[in-house]
Amino acid sequence: ASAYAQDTKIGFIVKQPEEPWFQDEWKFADQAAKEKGFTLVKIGAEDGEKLMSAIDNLGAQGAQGFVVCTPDVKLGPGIVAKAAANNLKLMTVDDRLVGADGKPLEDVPHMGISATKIGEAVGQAIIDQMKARGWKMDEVGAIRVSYDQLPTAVDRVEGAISVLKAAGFKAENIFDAPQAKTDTEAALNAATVVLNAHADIKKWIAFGLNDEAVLGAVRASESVGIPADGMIGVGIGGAESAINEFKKPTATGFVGTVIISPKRHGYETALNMYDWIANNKEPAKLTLTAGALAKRDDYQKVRKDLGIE
Amino acid sequence: MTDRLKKILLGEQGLVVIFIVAFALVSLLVPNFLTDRNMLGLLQSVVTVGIVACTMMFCLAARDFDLSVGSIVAFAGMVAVMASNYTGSILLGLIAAIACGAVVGWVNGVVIAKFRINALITTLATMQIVRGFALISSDGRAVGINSPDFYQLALSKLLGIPTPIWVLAVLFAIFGFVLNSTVFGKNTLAIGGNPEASRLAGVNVDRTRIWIFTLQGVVCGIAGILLASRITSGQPNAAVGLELSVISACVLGGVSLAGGRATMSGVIVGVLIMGIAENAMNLLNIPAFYQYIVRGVILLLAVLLDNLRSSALGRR
Amino acid sequence: MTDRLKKILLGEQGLVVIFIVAFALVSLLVPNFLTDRNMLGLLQSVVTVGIVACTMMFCLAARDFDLSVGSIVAFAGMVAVMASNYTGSILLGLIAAIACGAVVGWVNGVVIAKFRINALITTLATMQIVRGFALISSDGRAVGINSPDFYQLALSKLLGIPTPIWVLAVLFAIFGFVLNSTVFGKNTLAIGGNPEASRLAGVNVDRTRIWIFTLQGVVCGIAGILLASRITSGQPNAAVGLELSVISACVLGGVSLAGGRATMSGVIVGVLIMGIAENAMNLLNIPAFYQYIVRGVILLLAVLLDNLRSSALGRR
Amino acid sequence: MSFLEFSNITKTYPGVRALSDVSFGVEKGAVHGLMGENGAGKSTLIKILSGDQHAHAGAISIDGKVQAYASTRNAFDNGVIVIHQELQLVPELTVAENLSLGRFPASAGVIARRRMLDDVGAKLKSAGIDIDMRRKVKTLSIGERQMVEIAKAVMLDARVIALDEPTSSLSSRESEILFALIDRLRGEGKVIIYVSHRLDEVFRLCDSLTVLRDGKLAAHHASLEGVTRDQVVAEMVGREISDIWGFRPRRAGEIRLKVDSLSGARLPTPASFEARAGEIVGFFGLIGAGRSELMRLVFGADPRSGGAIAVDGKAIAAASPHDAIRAGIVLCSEDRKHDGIIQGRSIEENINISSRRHHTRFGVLSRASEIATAETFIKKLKVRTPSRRQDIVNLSGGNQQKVILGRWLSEQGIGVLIVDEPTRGIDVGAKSEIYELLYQLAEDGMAIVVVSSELPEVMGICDRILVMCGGRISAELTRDQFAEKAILAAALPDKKTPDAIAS
Ligand SMILES: Nc1ncnc2c1ncn2[C@@H]1O[C@H](COP(=O)(O)OP(=O)(O)OP(=O)(O)O)[C@@H](O)[C@H]1O
Ligand SMILES: Nc1ncnc2c1ncn2[C@@H]1O[C@H](COP(=O)(O)OP(=O)(O)OP(=O)(O)O)[C@@H](O)[C@H]1O
Ligand SMILES: [Mg+2]
Ligand SMILES: [Mg+2]
Repeated sequence: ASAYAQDTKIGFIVKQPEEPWFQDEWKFADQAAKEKGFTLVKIGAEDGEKLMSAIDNLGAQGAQGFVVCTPDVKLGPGIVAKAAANNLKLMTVDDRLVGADGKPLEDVPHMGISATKIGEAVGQAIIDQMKARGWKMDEVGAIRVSYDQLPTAVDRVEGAISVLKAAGFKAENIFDAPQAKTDTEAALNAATVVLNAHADIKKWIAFGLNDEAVLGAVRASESVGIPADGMIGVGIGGAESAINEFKKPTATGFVGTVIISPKRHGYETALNMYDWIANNKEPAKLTLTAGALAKRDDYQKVRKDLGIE
Repeated sequence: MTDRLKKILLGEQGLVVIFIVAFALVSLLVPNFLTDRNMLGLLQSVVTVGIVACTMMFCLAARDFDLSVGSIVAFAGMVAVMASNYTGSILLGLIAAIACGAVVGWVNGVVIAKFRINALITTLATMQIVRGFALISSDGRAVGINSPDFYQLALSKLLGIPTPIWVLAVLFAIFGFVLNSTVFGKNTLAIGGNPEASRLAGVNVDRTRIWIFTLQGVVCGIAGILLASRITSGQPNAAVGLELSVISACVLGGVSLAGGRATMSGVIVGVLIMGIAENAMNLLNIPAFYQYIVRGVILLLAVLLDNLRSSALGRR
Repeated sequence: MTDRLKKILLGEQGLVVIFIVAFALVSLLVPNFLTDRNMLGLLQSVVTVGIVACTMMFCLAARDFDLSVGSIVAFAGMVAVMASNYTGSILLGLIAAIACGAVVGWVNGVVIAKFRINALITTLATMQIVRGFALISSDGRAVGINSPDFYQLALSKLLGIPTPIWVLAVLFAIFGFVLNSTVFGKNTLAIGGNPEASRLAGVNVDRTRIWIFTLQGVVCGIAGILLASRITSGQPNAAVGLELSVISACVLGGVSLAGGRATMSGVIVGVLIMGIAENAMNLLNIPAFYQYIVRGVILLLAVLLDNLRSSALGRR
Repeated sequence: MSFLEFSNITKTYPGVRALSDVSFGVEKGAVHGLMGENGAGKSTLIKILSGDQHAHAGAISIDGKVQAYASTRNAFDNGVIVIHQELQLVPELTVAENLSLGRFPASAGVIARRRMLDDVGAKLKSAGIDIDMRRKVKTLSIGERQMVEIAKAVMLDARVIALDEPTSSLSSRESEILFALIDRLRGEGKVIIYVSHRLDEVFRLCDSLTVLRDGKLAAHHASLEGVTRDQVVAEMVGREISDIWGFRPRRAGEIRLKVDSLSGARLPTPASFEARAGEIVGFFGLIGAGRSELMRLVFGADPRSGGAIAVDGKAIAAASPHDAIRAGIVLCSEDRKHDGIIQGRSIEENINISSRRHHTRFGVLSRASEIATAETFIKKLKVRTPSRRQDIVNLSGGNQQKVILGRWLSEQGIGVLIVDEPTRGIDVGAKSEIYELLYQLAEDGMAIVVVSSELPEVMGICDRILVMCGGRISAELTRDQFAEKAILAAALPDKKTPDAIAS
């Protein structure tokens, strides 16, 4: 680590500090910090206001730049302005900033994967599984565990639905199960209602915002006595919630999860930011990562490939 | 209307009557509502709120307030899972969870009763602290359950009815009895109705309040265990915002925040109203955003109806 | 300690003194804390809470309760942005936002004062309903601001101090004056102290309460506008949970939930304590999970300290 | 060494020395009177006896054993019962539950309801109090509540019973029940401490008497042989008061208040009366006669179901106290604690809350006049307090009453002043000053209505007395017709027609 590194300070702001995903991003960012010997300041900012304060706060502690996963992409212009005001270098991760017009802010370096893309991956995984089980599409019901308050959530489920429809899944067989909160219990309650309302349907698929949401649907299917082979749930995230499910002695309706690598998102962004500050090497404007599907049998391998654990 | 009907409507149980009418209406108007599957689903969905409401009722009746319930439920769930994974004995896990709940509740009680710190602030603080513990204990991650028997707590059935619902029913019965027929219950109401008078009458106000909060903790522990078993894992961010649902269920059920007034039947009705609202809205699949509005309107209507009732009754 | 010091500490302003001491300590111990940049950042971060606390103080002082503030702030922000985008005139946008706030507040007031519906339930209901409106109005998405001048509301400075901070200061001054030196303020405190007696003393209780909630709405409108301008967009799910921060800031500041006791200086201190806690924790780079615990502990300590003070003072 | 011995009791509150070095003793089977001006320290002494407050110095000993109570609880256990000056009841609980609170008959924590009801029923019966013990306390009238409070005295077998102004809200009939009870307890050899401002009661009941002044022992009479009332008054007030009523003939002017067949929820039978300028009209009746109800209707405190009210010939809506006050009617209500004092606020604010509207500009207060008004009435009414900023709940009962009176006496442009039990809990000295104030107001042309359960009071100060009974006005007597018999007869439910009395 160069002498300069000692007083290099980089902020890493995330929108949901409690979420394992962001915990991992932070963990890998720390790894980069350790290697290069700069200080990493981790701040959680659940909403726009907290985010603005966080940026001021970074400026105040004399950081030179920060990586951010914003609570809302529409904050774009505000974030850019704040960063400039505090003359901090700015990079975004996971969610890409957009301007008032809704177009992405091209000149802010970004690394991530679009919510829609992840959703599509989920949809594809479900289709494949249905084929594998030899299900007929029109005897299958779909639970859309939705949390429409959160734009990312909408994009993800819509992504999945688009693929399903493309594959010929009937729109009227997709039932909405709005969760009041983003935890498993809420999803469980919402999904239970759907299942009971359509007792005639015996085969179900489920997708949602994240692993917790899909798990709720799977639990619901179990509670109303639908066997594991009558349920196909594919989640997003691939953290403990999913792993616990895979670890269970017997297979459940939770067949897989789309894992995104927190390693690249955490480690590389932090590293890029450091190079930018220390060696004035500006990162690529846009780096798109891909999600990988992990199943009960191959999840350890997938995680290794992605450099997690 | 005839005087007898009037009498029933305006009597102690008027709320219940109104509820039954409402229930009948929903059953008629909402398709797939009145199926036994859906009824069981409905009941299971109110287990957590219902269980915690039992003791929250005492808390409010004694003019206190508890915001920490959500965190305690989550924490207890984590403990239950981690402890039974660690010891390999589910029983020990359950005991540990309930013990943790009791300790947190007891701390709440002592701080509030002995140090005379406002209940809202105290429980707001413990709410944060306990949530912190829950997150730290597992580094913010969900914890899986090793022994499948643990799931059975929630999945097992008795006479075709899942265990959690039985637990809920039993707790309703117990706390209804405690409120009306025991010294503890009456003292609680007295403390809420007139703390000064209760103190002068020799009621041990502090001890009673500490007990109330400890019980609340225990009950949250039970709720946490059942929740963990239902979602087959301990999740540190479970039951966020539970406190508000529980408190509004109680107030819906005619529990006065000014203390001194509470009935178990009322609280049960309050809990069910909330559950039915959620259930029916999803059955009618009302879009998420409109659900907010419906929820709010239902809350208002329910209380408004009850007020009309009681003002017709002539009480302020 | 000398009697004079004692006198100051135990006097009305004791809380302020304690705060100053605490502030001095933080400044010494936390690096980068006492820099003008950080001070400005700190103040900006408490603008929303501070502004809303002004009227929440009245609400609590009159033994009422308002949970809907968060939703109103978000909704007003949306309205401000959408209206000014639509009309092309920022001024109209601002007026629309404040008007919406006022209407919601007024509705709260009327329902609570006239229909005698419990304030907690009423505002819990409007909290949901208004949040619903906010989400519906933009289909749950944030709305960008067309005219850059809108940002200037938050970015512009006067004597090197950003406008929002000035607004906050002015509101503090106004409501401090209203509380102590106007009939409205005194009536508010009287209602909190004993509603029935106030009514019999000729205070128009209902009208006063309706006014309080309407003002609360207006103030939330202002907060919403500044927030929207600060985050350069209207966000339907902004300011979630604001109500709790505001209420606890007030209670920290010695406002009694039992009504009848409130001071502006206290509330200001309460707001600042909360802001400083957050700020310092981030400066010290405390891990997210531990922040929960620290936050909780600080809350408790602050109130505990104040209680020791006042019990030393002999008041119960 | 007496059975109950107070020795060198001293107690101070911030800014106030409530008791300083008070010592006296009381024998078994004696009723001991405790008198003194408002704020003299009577209730404080009682509170210390009950273990509610703790003395800074001195000791209490019973039967030679020094008592040190951690809580009111262990005062009970040592056989000490205290009936406090302020009602201490739980509105939402029934009479029976209130009387058993703190010592419910129970097995394994479960209340033995039957046993409770039987026990309470028996005790109430023996005490000669008949109130339905299943009624919730919130449905009782003030007077009825006071009786429930008193019933606590017999709920457990005590050695020492202290009653703090038990009769202040009782009318003669209930008082008689109480006195009979006290005589019985005396007979059972209990020690009874009896606090009151009513001399005739004290002289009728008490065997011995202690007078406090400014927290110091002013006089102690081991027996009342040869002690005169004037002497006691002098010991209390520090000066002679020849005639506390000090009645002065006035001449009534034209009608100011005209109430025409007014009725409301709790006052079904329409009531009509009028009050003239410069006239003091008295309303007498037993508890539950409906006097307070009637006045609350006039003041718009309760919704009226029928009838009309006119002030100076102008009909007024009086839909709320707010309107009534602006129409020139004010009511000082009987329930000081619930309807009067504004807890947590200073004396100054409690006085100014209504009258301040005359001194405000654009809703902004005028500090100067607020302070002036407060200081004036604190002086006029001799409110005993360290400062006008004192929280009203820290005042003694009587002093609180004075502050509430101050609130209404400080009003301006008022035509009709209604006072419900105005001198409840107020000492003799202050009483005569308050009467004097009322006279002045009357002479300035105000119409004054005095509701009182104290017959001597109404007879002493009124020009005209209206008697109520069972929610109806049963008789009207002018000063020359005043006669205890006639008035009481009209007040009692079973009686001959009003005119018979009038003639
Ligand atoms: N909690 C308190 N804080 C401060 N001062 C108090 C408090 N309680 C009583 N005092 C003061 O102590 C003095 C004695 O009060 P106390 O109630 O004993 O008078 P009292 O003799 O009962 O008068 P009254 O006849 O009006 O009931 C009064 O001056 C009162 O202001
Ligand atoms: N809060 C209440 N709820 C129900 N009934 C009440 C209430 N207050 C009074 N009453 C009833 O109304 C009647 C009138 O009571 P009130 O006290 O006004 O009579 P009063 O003549 O003023 O006697 P006093 O003022 O001496 O108690 C009584 O029968 C009483 O029981
Ligand atoms: Mg007294
Ligand atoms: Mg009366």
